[in-house]
Amino acid sequence: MNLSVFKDKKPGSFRELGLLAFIVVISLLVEIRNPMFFTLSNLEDIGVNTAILSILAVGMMMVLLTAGIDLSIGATIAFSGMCVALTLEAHPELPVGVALVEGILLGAVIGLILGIFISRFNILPIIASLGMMDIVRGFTYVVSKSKWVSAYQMPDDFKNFATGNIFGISNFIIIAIIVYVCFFYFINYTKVGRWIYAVGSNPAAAKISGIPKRRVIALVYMLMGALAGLAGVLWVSKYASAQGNTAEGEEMSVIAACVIGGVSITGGRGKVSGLILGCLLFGILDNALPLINVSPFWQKAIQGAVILTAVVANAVIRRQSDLKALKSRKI
Amino acid sequence: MENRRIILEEKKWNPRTFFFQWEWMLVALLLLVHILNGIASPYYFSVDTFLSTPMSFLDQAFIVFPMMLVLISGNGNIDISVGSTVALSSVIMGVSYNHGIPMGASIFICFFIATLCGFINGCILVKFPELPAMIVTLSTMILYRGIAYIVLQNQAAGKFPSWFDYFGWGYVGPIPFIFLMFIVCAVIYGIVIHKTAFGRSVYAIGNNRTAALYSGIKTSRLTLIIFTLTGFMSGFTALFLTSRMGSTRPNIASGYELDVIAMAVLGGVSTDGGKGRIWGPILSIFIIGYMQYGLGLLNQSAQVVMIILGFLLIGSVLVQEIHIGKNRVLPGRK
Amino acid sequence: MSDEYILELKNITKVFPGVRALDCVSFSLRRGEIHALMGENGAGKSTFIKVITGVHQPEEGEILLDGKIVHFRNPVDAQKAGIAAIYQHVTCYPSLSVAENMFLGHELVTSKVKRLDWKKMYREADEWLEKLHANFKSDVEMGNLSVAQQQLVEIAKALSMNARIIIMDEPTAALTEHESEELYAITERLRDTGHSVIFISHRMEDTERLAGRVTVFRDSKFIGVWDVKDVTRAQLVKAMVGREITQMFPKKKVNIGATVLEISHLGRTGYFKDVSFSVRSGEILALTGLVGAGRTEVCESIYGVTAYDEGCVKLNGKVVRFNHPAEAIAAGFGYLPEDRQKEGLVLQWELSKNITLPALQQIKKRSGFLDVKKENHIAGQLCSELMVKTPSVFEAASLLSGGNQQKIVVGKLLTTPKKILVLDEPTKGVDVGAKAAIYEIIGNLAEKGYAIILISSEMPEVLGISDRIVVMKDGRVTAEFETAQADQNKILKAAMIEGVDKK
Amino acid sequence: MKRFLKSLLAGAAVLLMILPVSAKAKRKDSCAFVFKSTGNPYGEKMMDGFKSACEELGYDAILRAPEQPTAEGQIQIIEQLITQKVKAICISANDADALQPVLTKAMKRGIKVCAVDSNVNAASRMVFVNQADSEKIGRTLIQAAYDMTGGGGDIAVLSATSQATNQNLWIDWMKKELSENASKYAKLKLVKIAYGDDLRDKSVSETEGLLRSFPDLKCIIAPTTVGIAACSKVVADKGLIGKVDVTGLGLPSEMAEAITKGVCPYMFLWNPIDEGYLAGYVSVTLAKGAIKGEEGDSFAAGRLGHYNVVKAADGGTEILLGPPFKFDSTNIDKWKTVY
Repeated sequence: MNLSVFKDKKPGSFRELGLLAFIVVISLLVEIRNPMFFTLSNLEDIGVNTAILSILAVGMMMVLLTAGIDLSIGATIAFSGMCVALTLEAHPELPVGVALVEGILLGAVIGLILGIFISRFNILPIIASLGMMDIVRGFTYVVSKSKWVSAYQMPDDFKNFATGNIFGISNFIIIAIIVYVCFFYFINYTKVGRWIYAVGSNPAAAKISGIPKRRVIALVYMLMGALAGLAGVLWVSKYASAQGNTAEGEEMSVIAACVIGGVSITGGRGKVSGLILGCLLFGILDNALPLINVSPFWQKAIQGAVILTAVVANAVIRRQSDLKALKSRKI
Repeated sequence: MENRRIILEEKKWNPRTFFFQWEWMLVALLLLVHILNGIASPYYFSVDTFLSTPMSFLDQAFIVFPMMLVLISGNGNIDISVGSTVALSSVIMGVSYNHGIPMGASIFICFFIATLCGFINGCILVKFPELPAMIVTLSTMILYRGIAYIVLQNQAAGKFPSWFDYFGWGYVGPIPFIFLMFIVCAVIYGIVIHKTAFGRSVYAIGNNRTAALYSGIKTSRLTLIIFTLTGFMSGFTALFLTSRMGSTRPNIASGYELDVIAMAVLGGVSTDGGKGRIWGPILSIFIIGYMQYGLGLLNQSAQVVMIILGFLLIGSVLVQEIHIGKNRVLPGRK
Repeated sequence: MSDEYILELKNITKVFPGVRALDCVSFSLRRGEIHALMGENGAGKSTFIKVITGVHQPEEGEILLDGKIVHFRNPVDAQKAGIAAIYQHVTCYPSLSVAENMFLGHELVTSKVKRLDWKKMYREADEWLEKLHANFKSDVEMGNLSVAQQQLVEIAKALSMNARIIIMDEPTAALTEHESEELYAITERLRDTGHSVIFISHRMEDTERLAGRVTVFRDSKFIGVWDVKDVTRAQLVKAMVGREITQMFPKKKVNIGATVLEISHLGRTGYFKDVSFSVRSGEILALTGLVGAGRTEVCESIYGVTAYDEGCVKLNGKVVRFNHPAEAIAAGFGYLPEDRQKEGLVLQWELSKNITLPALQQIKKRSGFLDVKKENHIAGQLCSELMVKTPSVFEAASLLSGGNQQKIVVGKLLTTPKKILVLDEPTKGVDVGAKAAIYEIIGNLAEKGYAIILISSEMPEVLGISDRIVVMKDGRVTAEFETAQADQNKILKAAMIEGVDKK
Repeated sequence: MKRFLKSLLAGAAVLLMILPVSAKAKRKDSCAFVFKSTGNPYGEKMMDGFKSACEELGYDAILRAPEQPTAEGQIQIIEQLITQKVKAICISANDADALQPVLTKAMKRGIKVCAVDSNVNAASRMVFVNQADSEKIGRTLIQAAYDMTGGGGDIAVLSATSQATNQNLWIDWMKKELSENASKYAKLKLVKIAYGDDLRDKSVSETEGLLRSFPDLKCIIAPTTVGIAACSKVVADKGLIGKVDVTGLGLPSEMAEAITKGVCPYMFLWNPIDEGYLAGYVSVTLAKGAIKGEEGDSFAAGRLGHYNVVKAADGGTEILLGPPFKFDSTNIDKWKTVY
């Protein structure tokens, strides 16, 4: 994260190495079962399929850093996606850029409302976002009148956007990279970015150092919403279809990815570098399980097991390094 | 010297503190729901409404009580694996019956599995107190559901003996059996939460874990018990739900966790611990249940119901915020 | 007039719901002076600082900066005005690196694009730490540092803000003599470069060594201001305490019995090592040393809150090991935690519930129900025994004053039969009156034959009521005296220099 | 006390959001249609058909669906319908057996029960309106695959959830078809059955998995609207048009693109509007008592003409809508706007 990542071997970097090793091992196992795994095109598939998840993960990480949580993103994705699809159906001439902007704005508004509920009225994040989830999801059905928007009702350049690429790199991957670069900068090289950590790390102290806690929190949820909105647009363009039940339960996968990536749900801890690995592991799981054709009925269990192991292993490693730190203290 | 005498040991009944409780708000809400429904739908006020309707939403309610304990115990404790626990235990019950194990034994197995699931959650949390319950139960949620799929694959288990239907559909006199069981559980939990050392300790660790620890409250043991209890009660839900459906599949009871949490929260149980009384959740169970039912009678589409529930949830918490926020105990003497 | 003073506070009153934290106090700070602000814990010093730094806004009175009236709406205003404070309870961000902590709120940005300049920050941070002779780098996680080190960071932070007025709230409390010397030097350097320093402390040494003038608060009132050179210790102490210390400690003569608790070679990785001492019934053993010397940690692991991994504990000659406070309590071991609000009380609860919390088993009927009548009665009894000022046992604990809260926590110890009591800083932040009361209680307890371990950093207290004194430093026992043979200097020496600085 | 009132007001405010919802309840006789879940265009179309049928016969149509495709949700809805004393309930079930108790309860209360599209077991219905003979669907799809692959090659099935009643039934028939005419399908190899859970993302990654792990896959059969759409999207994006063919059951609107592109030479579906329409007629005629849902009953179903109740495979009775309709590039443009 800050320079210390590259400098000293703090627990964080330990764990990331561990996670990396874990990923490598899994990949190798898969490769043995099915040599198609390490083909360029397959890796690109992983990238493309993970892009949306990882974009969301960035937002969720910031939310978790403030010791919050956002369960409403799945609904937000569906809502913004649906609205964009409807707009494009009505005005096919609109360029893709407009669609993206519309989606992001919609998401941001929803996020902001949620953020205000949480920061101004001190409603616990989990509850506020739970309610928000129902509301937004409900409105998605309302605006779409429970219809779908299908491929043929969308302009081609919008659909091609998902499949298109620049210098052979899929647009999705590029967008994901852009998002990551921006937020890496934002989180590490701007004051507000650091304040997010401060707020999560020690809210009381934040008061004394004069950090605008409430604004930071509201902002975080707004950004989360915006990213969810973006994800919504990408989602629709990728699957060329907008449904009311789009991305149901996505929030859980995102949170899980963050946690595997070492973001502490109690706030203050978490690095972009870890996040990427977390998402990668998730993407690989999704992609590999069908590849090595395990019985479809085993997939869920395997996923759960992997997450659990990752989380527990994470804790164990942390303990080890803490112990080392104590031993090093001279008495 | 003189203050030896003036220290009161008898609590006087104080109308302000008595009426100034969230529960009254819920009572009002419940009445309002009934009234609105009554106005809106001619069919509403009928025997069915008050006797057999609860059958259709009480199955989840059994988990609300232990979930209440979990939330009260604070420290970010929450259990979102209950839905999967229900599914797993129900599936295993079905399978074992279809493999010739007598129904009674299968029911026992059901409860055993459910309790085991909860116990596992508890153990992990006690062994790794630094892991937030949210995460642990999130992963076990996926895991348990996954196991259920492994066990039953794309099949359904069922063809239970006819007496098994009694749990979900039977009546004791005019009252549904499930309703009766619910009342029994409510009473038991009411006593446990408010009248016993156990309940007191749970509030203690929810309000101030460290202080409780220094006072010799076995925090980790409590955590274990509470989560195990949650598993056990999920067994009830599994039992009644399965009986109502007459068969079971790995995908039943999906999303129950959030419904249950919503009920608890509407009932004034705070997810950050230490707050909440038994009456709140009981009332909110019926508020949500009857509201859905009423809207159903008006043939409102599911999405409208969703939206209203969402507003109700946020709204109620908002009101609690005003409510409590305004007369929070001030630090220092007046 | 006003140009002589850089900062003036006139008739400041600050009221918290229930308590008058500051009662019409005045204070004036000359340019380039080091001004000591003295007073016992709870005298209102900390609140006073928070008023100056804009964390609290006073109800009455005015603040003049350079002779002009100013209003600090929040800490940022104060920082802008060039006021920096080092708080007593370190306010750090455990999961952030030292440099981040230092520069939080006044981050350095690159000239062109306004992005945070980590290189620069880490470099400067390291430089400051260098100047303070810190033994750690600026990229370690704050959470991994000891209290003393964290305090250093706080100081470095204040310096890095190069403020005109620097307020230090008990900065030396957790520093070794060596480090203190360093700090003195720095402080003087600051003064010479035209900074003004408010130096809060209740250690005479600091004042005599550093300050030009000294202001004394007592019970949140302004007592007086003197030039250090023409005031004696005795006068200051009298000003601070309000009467001669000796009267504070009504030491009863109690006949000391057999050894109850014996600790031998206790050790816990990273916290303390090879700690041995013993307490006899009726004896008050003072366990003293600097903050973070490991006194609390030792007692906690005896009590079963944390686990020790070497050595053994003997209770009445039998080796015991408590894995959980519950076991310790059952064995007649009582613990009065240091932070009564965090570790002692459930603030939102009624007194009765609080008092009976450790004794739930006793107020349980055979039916398993709680006997509320009995509970309230027990509570009532103890409240009057300990002379708690409260109308009823149903008051929320948060509504009591510090002293009375402390009495309640003591009460919790007495609900179950005890042999040994550990009292961790029992008079911390308690007003003078209550202090005397608490000392009396402790005396009575000893008389009743309790073996008492008193953890305390306040010399007068230690010397006043203990029978024996064990001094700890950096997790080891460095000295043990019979109180009769001990005096302030011996103890301080043992607490600071013994086993010479490894730093 | 003032605060208390204030909070009470706030509480009232919350409830005001509920008020506008309450509408006037209807008094006319009504038939109810319960679909699997909300927001599914296929279901919406069936509802349209059902509605128009009921109106033609002077009945009110109540159209319901749970928010999630679960049996629990449908049970609650049916309970509510029973209280409303509807004349007939027509259900498209999320679970064949789970609804038995509640449906039998309904029938005890004199409510006529029929199933449509997705069946319930024989004991819990009076008659099943069968959109198309499951056997025929299963066999036709295999034959389709046969002629797309040119008689040989790997084929795979991408189904909905592993719990979906009709999908599982159809897949069974596919297997039967394969085994019964082993000689004919000697070269046709069913390599895997994957489940996309009717989720876009899962269907996509499952399809990708299929394409990777079975490089010489010739044809994918997706008997589910979401699956087939997602599946053909992948095939098209991967530029495998012509190498891998997709067929199955899909909505013309969703599949229009794929069919014109040639990803999917042709696919099948019945007309959900007609299906709903027929279901409506059956419900009303049951309600009127004109038929009992016993074998040999016959009745007129408005614009669809005459229908007979016949024996169903599961021992109950059913009414066959007719052969599934074949969509290909020639007729797709006509239909894509219809449903």
